Amino acid sequence: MDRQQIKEIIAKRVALELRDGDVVNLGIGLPTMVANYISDDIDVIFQSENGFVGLGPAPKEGEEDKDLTNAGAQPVTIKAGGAFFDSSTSFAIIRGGHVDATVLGALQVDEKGNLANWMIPGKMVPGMGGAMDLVVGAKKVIIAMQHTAKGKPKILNECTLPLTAAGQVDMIITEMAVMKVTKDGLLVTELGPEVSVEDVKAATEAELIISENLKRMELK
Amino acid sequence: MDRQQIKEIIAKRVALELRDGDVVNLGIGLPTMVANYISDDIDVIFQSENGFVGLGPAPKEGEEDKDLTNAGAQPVTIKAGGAFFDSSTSFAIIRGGHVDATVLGALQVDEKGNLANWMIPGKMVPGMGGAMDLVVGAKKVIIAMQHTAKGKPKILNECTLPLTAAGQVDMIITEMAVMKVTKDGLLVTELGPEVSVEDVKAATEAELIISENLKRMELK
Amino acid sequence: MNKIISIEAAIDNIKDGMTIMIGGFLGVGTPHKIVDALVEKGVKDLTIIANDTAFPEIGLGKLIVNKQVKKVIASHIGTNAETGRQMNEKEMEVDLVPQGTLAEQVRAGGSGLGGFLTPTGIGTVVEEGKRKIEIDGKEYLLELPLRADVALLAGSIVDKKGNIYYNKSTRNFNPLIAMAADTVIVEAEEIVEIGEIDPNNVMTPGIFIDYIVGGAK
Amino acid sequence: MNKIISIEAAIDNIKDGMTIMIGGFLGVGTPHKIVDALVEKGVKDLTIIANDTAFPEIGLGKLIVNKQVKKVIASHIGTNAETGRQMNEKEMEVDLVPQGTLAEQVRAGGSGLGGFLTPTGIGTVVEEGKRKIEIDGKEYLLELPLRADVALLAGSIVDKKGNIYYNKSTRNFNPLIAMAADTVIVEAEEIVEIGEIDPNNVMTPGIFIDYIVGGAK
Repeated sequence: MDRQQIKEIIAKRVALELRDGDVVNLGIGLPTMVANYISDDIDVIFQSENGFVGLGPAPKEGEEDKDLTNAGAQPVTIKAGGAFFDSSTSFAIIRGGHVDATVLGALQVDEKGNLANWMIPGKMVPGMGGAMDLVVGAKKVIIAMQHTAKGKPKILNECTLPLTAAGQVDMIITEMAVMKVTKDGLLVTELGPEVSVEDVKAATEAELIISENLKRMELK
Repeated sequence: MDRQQIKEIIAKRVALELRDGDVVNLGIGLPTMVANYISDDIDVIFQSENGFVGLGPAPKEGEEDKDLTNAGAQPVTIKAGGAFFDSSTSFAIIRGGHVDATVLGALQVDEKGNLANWMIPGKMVPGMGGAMDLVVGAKKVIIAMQHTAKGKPKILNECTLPLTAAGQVDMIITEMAVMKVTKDGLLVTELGPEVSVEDVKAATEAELIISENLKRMELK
Repeated sequence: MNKIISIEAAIDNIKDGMTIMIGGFLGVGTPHKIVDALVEKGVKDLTIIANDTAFPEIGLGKLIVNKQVKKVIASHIGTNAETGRQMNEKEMEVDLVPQGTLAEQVRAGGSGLGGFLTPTGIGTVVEEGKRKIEIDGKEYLLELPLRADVALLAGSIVDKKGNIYYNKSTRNFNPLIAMAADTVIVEAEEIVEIGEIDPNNVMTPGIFIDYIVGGAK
Repeated sequence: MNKIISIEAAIDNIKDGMTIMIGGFLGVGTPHKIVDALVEKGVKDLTIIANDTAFPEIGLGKLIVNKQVKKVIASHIGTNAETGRQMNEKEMEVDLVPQGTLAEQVRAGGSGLGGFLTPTGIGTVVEEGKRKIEIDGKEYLLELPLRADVALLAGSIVDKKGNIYYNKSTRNFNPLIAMAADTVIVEAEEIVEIGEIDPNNVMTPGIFIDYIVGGAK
């Protein structure tokens, strides 16, 4: 599988987690792709932490509006029924539990639901932006990422990088598996296309619990 | 002097304290009258704690708007350049020091600048409404009231009623005198029409300091 | 998702003993039809959180006159003598809260904040039972968030997604309580199609609204 | 009172060593002409409070590239490599703050609050040096207010009293910083007469605004 196929698998599987009427905040990068795979028969409302709900797709070339960008400074659109607000209201929404789900990438995630995705000391310190608030405030935190980085596990016994938040991750979706964070550890509920339990275990540092109802991801 | 004349003196004298561009919140009752005596050559912006700046005079009969009232539920108008907002913004304005002056009545006020104007235990407990925030937040707190109540002093050594706020009053204006709250006590700077220093002292429980530059109120 | 329901279906969400936030300032910006329906239905032992208790014959004051209220949290009760009477005769509990503190408590409740520090109330009875915290030599009261089971709003123009536009001084506590309750119901003066309210001018985003009741117009 | 002044007169308010809040999110909703004038004037040792440091050639990022900044308080600096370089080489101090906390700190600074309790940052390096307070068994960080000497806003439509209407996602931090600084200057894209903005639709009341600078249009 090439990188694009891997990303597609992940984005498609994440999309299945979203429900009609959900308010969802997608992180930049891979998570943004999730919007492309949501079923037409449900209405998911995307929140953009720079100040609106009703985030729509990118505008056609030539129709960009300098006053309307997403949190990554890319030109976007707003759907009918959307609304703009200031940054304190935006984070009242986020921290106040009004976002049903957030989908974020990760540098590391561990079996306690700890997440590290905002800095590598001495190397990359972009700042946490809205990630810390999102991870604490969203009702459901879904980590969407490639299972490994350059062949090394990203799903660890314990994160070694500075945390974004402690114990807030609910679910991890990679091209290899769907995992739920439970009190007992990481529960594997689905496997990716052509992946075996052994493959997942080999690519994961954290102990994995295999669900009795283990299924294959159903992707359209 | 009748009650109406007394109120007029007080309201006229308070009006002289307000400056061009000031944001002012007037309490209900006597303080509301202050708006009638502001010089035409200055622009004073009135704040209404139920949610707007630019409070204007009462509408003509038949022109009342059910959606536009002051904090006393009376129909009012809004001036051009005014703005509406919600209650948390209204009190962000008040508590945040964005109100230059508030004019309030009092049951009691004392030489330390303590104010009691929100309840008489066992008798009258209307609630503090916005008064506690106003007295703490406004840059200048002016108490506008009749000097005595049924012949009894209201300006005391120490308030006996539950306080609205401690040490926040800057100035007391009555029909008998203008007093400033200073570290050393109440400084009388002006006398009302036909009032002597002895008259004021006799009607006041608190110790009074008489200004070396004592003047007569100049009212138009 | 169709959010528009009948007033009967709306008040089915309100049960005896619940905590209800109601928008409005002395009845202006209050969902009068919903309040009237609650009076008629007779739900009881309510805890009401609102700016004030309005008047005996106007707004939520009617709920008090009708003895449906166990406790009131408000900044002002002076315009409704029945509130004072029930309080003095210990028929009803009343918590009086400075208006700015009340607004901020509701905002905190809807915003995921654990509390805030305010200078309002220092040196007064409002201090009682509260933690004081000193910041840079100045004392503040630690005030805690407020939340409710149900919030009842009045909106001047509401689109079918629940986006709300409030006219003039009807806004007051409505946008705050919209964020601070498990179930949020708006009584619309006018219901319009999605897209009719400019997204710049929406004052309460529809994501907060569970149900819309067609109102006066 | 005439609030409209030249850009030169406006930036005369900004002196070496001051703390400046600047509106905008990655340059959207930033007062670009004022920032450019500051770059040209060369005021230095500034402390900048803003959501981010934008890009090296866009928005307040230029002030950093031009080495006019002593300290930055922001939630995100990843789009401006020069900020990271100056931070790593200890040429400039950088305080990284979660975006929601930063917005709330500015709001608190403008609202007379002594601080607030947030769950954001618990269990992370953001905790360091901060007081933790437990409410109902849950831990929160006590975060303190932020204020500035000068706030620089961008407004889409501004009337001559300083009432501001922000278009779309340009609003972001602008209404918050408008309340939290001693001197507040707005760069208007369009200046209109008093009364042309409906009082219902004003997003920042003119009472917060000291000066208006005519902007792009």
